[in-house]
Amino acid sequence: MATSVHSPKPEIRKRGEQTPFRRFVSDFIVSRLAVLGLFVLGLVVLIAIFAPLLAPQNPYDLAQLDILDGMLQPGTVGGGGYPYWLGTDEQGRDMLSAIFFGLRISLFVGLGSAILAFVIGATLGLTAAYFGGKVDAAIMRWVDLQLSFPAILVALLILSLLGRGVLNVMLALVIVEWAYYARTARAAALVERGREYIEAAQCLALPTSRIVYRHLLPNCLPPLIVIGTMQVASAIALEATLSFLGLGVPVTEPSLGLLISNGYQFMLSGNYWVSFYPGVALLVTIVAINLVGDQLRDVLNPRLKT
Amino acid sequence: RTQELVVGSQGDPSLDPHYMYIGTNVAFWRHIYGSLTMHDEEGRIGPSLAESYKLVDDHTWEFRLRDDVKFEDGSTLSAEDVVYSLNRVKSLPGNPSPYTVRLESITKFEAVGPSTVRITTDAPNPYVPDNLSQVAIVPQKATDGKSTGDFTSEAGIGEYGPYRVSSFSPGDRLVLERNEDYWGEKPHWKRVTFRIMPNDASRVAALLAKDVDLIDFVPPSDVKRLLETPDVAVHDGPSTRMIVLQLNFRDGKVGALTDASGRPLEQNPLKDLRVRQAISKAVDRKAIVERIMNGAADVATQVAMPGMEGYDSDLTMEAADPNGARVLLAEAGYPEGFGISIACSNNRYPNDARVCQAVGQMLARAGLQPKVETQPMSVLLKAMQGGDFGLAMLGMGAQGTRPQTLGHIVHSVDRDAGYGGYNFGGYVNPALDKNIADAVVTLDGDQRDQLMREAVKRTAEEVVVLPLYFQRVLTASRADLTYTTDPTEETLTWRAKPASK
Amino acid sequence: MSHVPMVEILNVSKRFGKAPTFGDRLARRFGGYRPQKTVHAIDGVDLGIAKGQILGLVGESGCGKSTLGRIVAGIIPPTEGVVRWHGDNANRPSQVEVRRAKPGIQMIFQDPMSSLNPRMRVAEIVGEAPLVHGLVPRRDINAYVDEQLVRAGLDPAYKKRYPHQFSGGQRQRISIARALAVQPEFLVCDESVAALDVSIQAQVINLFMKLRDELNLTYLFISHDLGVVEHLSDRVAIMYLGRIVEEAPTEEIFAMANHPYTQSLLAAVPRIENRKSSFAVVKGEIPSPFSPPTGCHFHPRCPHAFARCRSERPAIRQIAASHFSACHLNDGSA
Amino acid sequence: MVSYLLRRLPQAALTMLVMSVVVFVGVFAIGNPVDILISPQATATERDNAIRALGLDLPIWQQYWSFLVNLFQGDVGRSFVFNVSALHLIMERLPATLELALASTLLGLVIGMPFGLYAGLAPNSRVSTSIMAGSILGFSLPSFWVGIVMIMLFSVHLGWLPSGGRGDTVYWLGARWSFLTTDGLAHMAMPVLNLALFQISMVIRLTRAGVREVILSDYVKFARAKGLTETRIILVHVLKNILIPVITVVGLNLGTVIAFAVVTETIFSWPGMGKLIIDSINVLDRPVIVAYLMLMVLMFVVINLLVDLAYMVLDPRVRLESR
Amino acid sequence: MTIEVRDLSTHFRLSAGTIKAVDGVSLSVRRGQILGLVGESGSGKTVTGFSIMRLVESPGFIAGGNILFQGTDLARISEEEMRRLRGNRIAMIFQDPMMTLNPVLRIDTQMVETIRAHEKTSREEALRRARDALGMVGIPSPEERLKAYPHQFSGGMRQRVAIAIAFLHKPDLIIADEPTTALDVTIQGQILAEVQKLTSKFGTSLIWISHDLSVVAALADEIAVMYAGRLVEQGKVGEVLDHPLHPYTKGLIDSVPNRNRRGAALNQIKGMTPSLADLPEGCSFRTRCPREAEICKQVPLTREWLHDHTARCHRPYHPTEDFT
Ligand SMILES: Nc1ncnc2c1ncn2[C@@H]1O[C@H](COP(=O)(O)OP(=O)(O)OP(=O)(O)O)[C@@H](O)[C@H]1O
Ligand SMILES: Nc1ncnc2c1ncn2[C@@H]1O[C@H](COP(=O)(O)OP(=O)(O)OP(=O)(O)O)[C@@H](O)[C@H]1O
Ligand SMILES: [Mg+2]
Ligand SMILES: [Mg+2]
Repeated sequence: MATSVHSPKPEIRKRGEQTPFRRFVSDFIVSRLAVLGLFVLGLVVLIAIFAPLLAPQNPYDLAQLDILDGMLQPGTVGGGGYPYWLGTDEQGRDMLSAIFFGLRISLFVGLGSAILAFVIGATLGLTAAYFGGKVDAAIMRWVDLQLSFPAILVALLILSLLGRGVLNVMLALVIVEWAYYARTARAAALVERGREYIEAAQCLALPTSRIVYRHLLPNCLPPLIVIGTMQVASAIALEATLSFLGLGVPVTEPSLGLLISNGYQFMLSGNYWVSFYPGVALLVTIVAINLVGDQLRDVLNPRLKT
Repeated sequence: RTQELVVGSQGDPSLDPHYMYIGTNVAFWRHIYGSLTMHDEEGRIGPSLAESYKLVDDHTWEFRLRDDVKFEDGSTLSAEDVVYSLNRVKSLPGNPSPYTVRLESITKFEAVGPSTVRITTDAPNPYVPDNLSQVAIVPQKATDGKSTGDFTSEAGIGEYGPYRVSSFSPGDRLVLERNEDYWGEKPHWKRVTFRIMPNDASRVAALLAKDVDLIDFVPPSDVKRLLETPDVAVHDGPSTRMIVLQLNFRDGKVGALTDASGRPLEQNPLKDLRVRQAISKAVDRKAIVERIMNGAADVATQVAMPGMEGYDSDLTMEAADPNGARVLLAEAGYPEGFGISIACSNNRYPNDARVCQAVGQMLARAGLQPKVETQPMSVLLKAMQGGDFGLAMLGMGAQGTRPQTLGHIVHSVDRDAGYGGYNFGGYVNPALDKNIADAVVTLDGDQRDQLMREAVKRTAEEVVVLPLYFQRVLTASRADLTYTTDPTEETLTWRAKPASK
Repeated sequence: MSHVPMVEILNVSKRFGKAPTFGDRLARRFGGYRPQKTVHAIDGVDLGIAKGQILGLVGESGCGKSTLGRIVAGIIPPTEGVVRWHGDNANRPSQVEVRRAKPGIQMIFQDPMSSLNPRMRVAEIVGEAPLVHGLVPRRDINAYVDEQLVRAGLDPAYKKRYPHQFSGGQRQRISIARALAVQPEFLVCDESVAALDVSIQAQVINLFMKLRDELNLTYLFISHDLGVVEHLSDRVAIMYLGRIVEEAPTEEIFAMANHPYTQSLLAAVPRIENRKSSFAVVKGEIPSPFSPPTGCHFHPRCPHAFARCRSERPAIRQIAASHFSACHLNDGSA
Repeated sequence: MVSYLLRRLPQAALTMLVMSVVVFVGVFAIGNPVDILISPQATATERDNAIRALGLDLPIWQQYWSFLVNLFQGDVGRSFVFNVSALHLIMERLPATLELALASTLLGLVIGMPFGLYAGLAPNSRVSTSIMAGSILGFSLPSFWVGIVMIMLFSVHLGWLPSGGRGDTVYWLGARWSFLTTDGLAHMAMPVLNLALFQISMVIRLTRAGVREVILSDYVKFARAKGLTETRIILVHVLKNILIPVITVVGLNLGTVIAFAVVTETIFSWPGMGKLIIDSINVLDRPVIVAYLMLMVLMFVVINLLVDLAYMVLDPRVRLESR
Repeated sequence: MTIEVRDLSTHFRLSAGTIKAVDGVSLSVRRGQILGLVGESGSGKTVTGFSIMRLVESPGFIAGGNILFQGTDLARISEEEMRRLRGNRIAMIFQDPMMTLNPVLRIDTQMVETIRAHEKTSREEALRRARDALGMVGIPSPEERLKAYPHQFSGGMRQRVAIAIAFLHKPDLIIADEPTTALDVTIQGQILAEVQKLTSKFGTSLIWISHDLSVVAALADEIAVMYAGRLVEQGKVGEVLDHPLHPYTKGLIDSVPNRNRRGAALNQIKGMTPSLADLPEGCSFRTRCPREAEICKQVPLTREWLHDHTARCHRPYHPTEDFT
């Protein structure tokens, strides 16, 4: 007797599965806060992209700046004939324009370094966990080494070897940050690789890279996303700290962090706006990134789905 | 508390007075030791441990010591102690920045009596008394055989100056107690605590929070705020430190001088006097002083300031003129300008990076394409040594009354004679060199001043460097204190006194 | 059955435990060393499975069934011994090469949740390997996956779901579908029906039998459910603490079990015919594999144990035509 | 345990060695410390003397070799700037940093865990959302900025806390500690909080994630089925399981806190290692940098070890396996 | 009557719709009796058990019905009152022995806390009782074993600890959710024997959830069969197994391997378990049923076809009908 498995009943099908994307969206919009975060983040990204069109001044063009317009209160009309809504810094840089342009650099540096560090760190961490043994030991000691190496020294080294520039700052941040991802990825992967679905994948003779990236990686993602959203924030903050220590992006092309650390020195002298508004912009950006990241993590985790 | 003064201090002291020659260290050892000579509030050199000194012949100085300088063990200062101290300066091991630069041209020092020291130089040296004001004299008995580390771990050895060390925790604080046996005028404060606070904002905050009574090296940007604060007083005075921009004179292609597309120019445009004049014209020193330095600086008209050797009151600094600069550039064959990098430190002088940017603005307005590069001093120095700059910022102090820019930047590199130590641009002008070298061996004051003035003038005409401004020494304190600043930037606590009501 | 064995396991052993590291060796030199714990998960096992045959492997939890299954499936290499495949003397490494081309041996795992990637949808879980191995063109994959799911008794409407959205039995069917999707010739079924309900179990067992008939599939069928093994297998091997203690054709095992362990196992099986019965109890816990008993592993629980059982490992020997057993009791009659 | 140690030690030593090579070459690449320190009017002889005095005249590999030789005699070198043993210099400032780092970690746990627990137990409540949003602040604002704002608020405007420095200290166990005096504690308050902000948010997030996972587990359900009170379930069953990842991450982070206390120490004039190392980096005081970094590596290894030990104490499953 | 469940419904509210995991289930267990609850995976056995314990977690909720435990309606009492009953008068044993014990707490902690959650006893007294309880379920040297952690126990021993915990307060009702499914036959035998002994000793009522008919046959007095959230048949074990009324029950019995000829295809129920979200109208077994008729499109009601033997079916096998 043959097994009689009935063909699927058509009525089950026709109720219509949601497309994955629609389901993702509907899961995501459960949190109003996250939607707000996404909206703000979208706005911030748009501002960053279209900064040259939106900003009244090109704050990176020294010829457009005039120190005679320096340190003007928010709202003052300067030599250019347009009002400085958020005031100016000591170089006569329109803070609004500087924030728009600074967002660009900060997002680029923050996201760029986080993504790169993620790719490198996760790959090494997964490799360490998947292969274990000597590979693991070597990678993890390297991680230890990296973690005990102060960011400042890395930045200084890169600065002196490669010179100053946004890309070099990013490089420094990647070098500093990849180890966090590696450590997290390894810890998660060690747990996951003991599970039988990895053995099943091996048994199906799937290529190792596929096992690592398609099977192991997605299951190690939640902690990595947590680290990731935090690292984007801390990359931006670290860039600010490097600027504070004089090792950040070039002064003539300030990022949000550099604006803050530049304005920091005016905090005590009452010219709050030089540091305050960039601080607010940075805060809003990072909060938005994290709200989105938090929700993303929950949505991407099928185990938490109800 | 009336007898106690807490100072928020930028520097972190080395208690060995012969180790690491940096300005802040001198201020610290002045509290606990002494020197043969000492400058007064105007910067004039006079006797101190030496009761008197005189020139015996062109090559010989003689110092007579006071007889009332008492050491801890009851003995008094002798010529042997002085000879010992000067020897110690020369032989202290492992010293990356020795005080020997202050013993320049001295070949011999000997005790010719219990309280007479004779010093011989290999060339006439008018600066000996000046130089010796920077060299500490320590008691031989107490310090012989002690290492630099011992001075720290034993919290001061053989102090006999106005104060003795009570305790020292590196990086945190240095506590001094008044030396009741001090030979000179006793300072007002029984107890002085230096709280070490390298961060500018932290010092200002500490003063505002009334955690300290006095802070040194006030950041210029905070002066306005402090002046507006009722219970705080700001004390400022001139400083001999001048901020200059050094130019690159190297031959051939220089990476930091480029055409519009970023390729190095075949010819170094800075070799053309008109270009240098244009750049100087472009820089609005007044605006920098007012806007960036918040008025806490004086526009430099030349490489010397009033009161210094070689100062020429006839030399003026023309007003900024970007259009005139453009015309000059066009004449020199650069109507579209050229790319020029401005290298500056960002952790060395007050507002260094900001000034640099402002200069960038001004050059841009004159049609150049400046590239402002600010770096920590450690990185900057390497770049400068490699000649990788168009303009580079440096701060130059004075040695007594002698403007250092001439010897260090304008004079061509002569390592053996100690000239041109910062001449990274490779400027060479034999006539000027001779001018400078002649001046420093001229014992007669007027004649020396004349020679110096010539050098200063030539430097200005040739636009060898771009003098920007002289810094001011900024100190702030509780409102009920008076303080007289020192042009050498030393923080000397006995200059702080309760204001008389 | 006298086929050439499709898979032959010769004197295979598997030990778990770390190889001593540099530090351990150093430590040993200074006397600070603790003996490393090793588990003899498999201890000198010989087995042969002929093409189209179903070998049932029965034993208690932790006795090494899954480990043996993994070795056969090529997921882990044996510490000692060889696994011969199609009579080739091919050992593992080259075997891996063979499997690269086509994953001919598939394993269906014990834990239905852990063996499914929780972040993949069913369609992907089942469809991934056939696509990677080029068994099905991309445009046909949907229909192919549906077919596999239906064959395993699952509604294809479920294929957009994640494993956690299924019950245990459904999950097991997903893994069966996944294994069958790569068209293997040999299936290692590790407790594949243990987690299923009786009605589904019947379907799956029927499915296995149908597949054997249609595709001439060969099975290593691991189970502790003697009822299922009895129904399905051609031969049965009984395992206790890493060793095969008895192996015989199915009828013979159930009719005339030789080894005392097999006998007590058979006695403990609940049968639907026995109502409100009291249970025959084999005394004692299963010993820890870290410190297995000396001699015959079963002797602490064996009602017939005598002195020799405590000291000497009984060899497995033939006691009847194609009936093998490892018990000292047989020596008297042999 | 012994074998574990013996296994880790050679690795640690190797890491330290690699570190020292990297630093040697790195600092060499940045520049020559003498050029930064020496007065410009120094003559060539003086400059050469200084360079020779610091041993910088030798080729880099020879400098490294003599460093190694000295290292095996227990000497990591003398600071160029202070002319005392670099190790001594660091050790002198280690307690200040250590007490800052430990206090902030403790604060992170004490504040972070309750908030995290709450946020995990009632994930959708308004308060939890606020906690989570608030925790973002902890790592999104640069700490120097937060530091100066704190000083302005608590020292300048309110006058509650001293603006910087270590305050009174007490000598104990061969080092001076601030936390044993009230004045010292007042001085510690702001730097500790400044440093703890990041930790607090991290602990909140970790705890919340842990709670949400553990709360779904069978053993928590079983605990409910046993009729335990919710309080006991949370404080014993849930908390003890969460403690494992939290301690691991917080422990590993301790090293990072120590290594990155630089900024906080600068702002609050805290005489710790961070300030020393940043100054040393600024003047390229290589012996101090090398000694500091090697010490950091060692510390990371030790912290890893302690974390592993803590792990063993907290998680009995690990305990058995490693024995 | 120890427990009487009337018309219990437990639903899960999901984004896709509401799932009726338990739909109008009524059952009752007398003192000292054992009820076997069988049914296939996903039929709602566990949810029924959790509903009685009031441990259904969001998004699930008890949608209706009464759970009368010794006269009190558990569905109506406060959470605190329920907590005092749990582990005390009603206990539960979970399916997976590996997951039910907290891995980081020692066995003694986990036992003592159960005792002290319901009784004011000294720690020593509680420890003594815990030790006795371990001894009772046949764990050798219980004194030392108390100090162990769960991972140091084998699965069978862990399940015995769980059983010991369940019996600590000599409860009136124990719900055992497939407690031997993860274990071996020999260990399963031991545990079944243990449970049998204890229930008869304490007069405990037992709801034994399983999908293994053979186990239930050997253990239970009564049997209740679930299908898709509904109870389809209930009666004495012998009655139901020998004379099943519901076609589903019969299908189940027929598919047990050793009731079939070896090697032949097993009798099986056609089709597959439907998703609870997509049940056919009327009788949910209708589409798989060999006896389907037009009437089955109406929801059948539970009816006592024979003495003490009920079924929810329009067209049950009549006991007189012959079947093989
Ligand atoms: N990767 C491993 N590392 C260490 N020990 C292992 C490993 N895998 C299995 N073991 C041990 O080997 C022994 C046999 O395990 P195996 O999983 O093969 O048993 P099993 O017969 O399949 O048991 P079950 O019926 O519970 O599945 C066990 O004692 C187990 O602890
Ligand atoms: N947390 C939950 N969320 C959504 N649906 C659930 C949840 N728990 C149970 N269900 C649904 O309730 C139904 C009944 O589940 P239950 O666990 O009671 O089945 P069971 O009879 O115990 O099955 P098994 O034999 O597999 O344990 C299932 O269809 C399941 O999908
Ligand atoms: Mg197994
Ligand atoms: Mg269940």
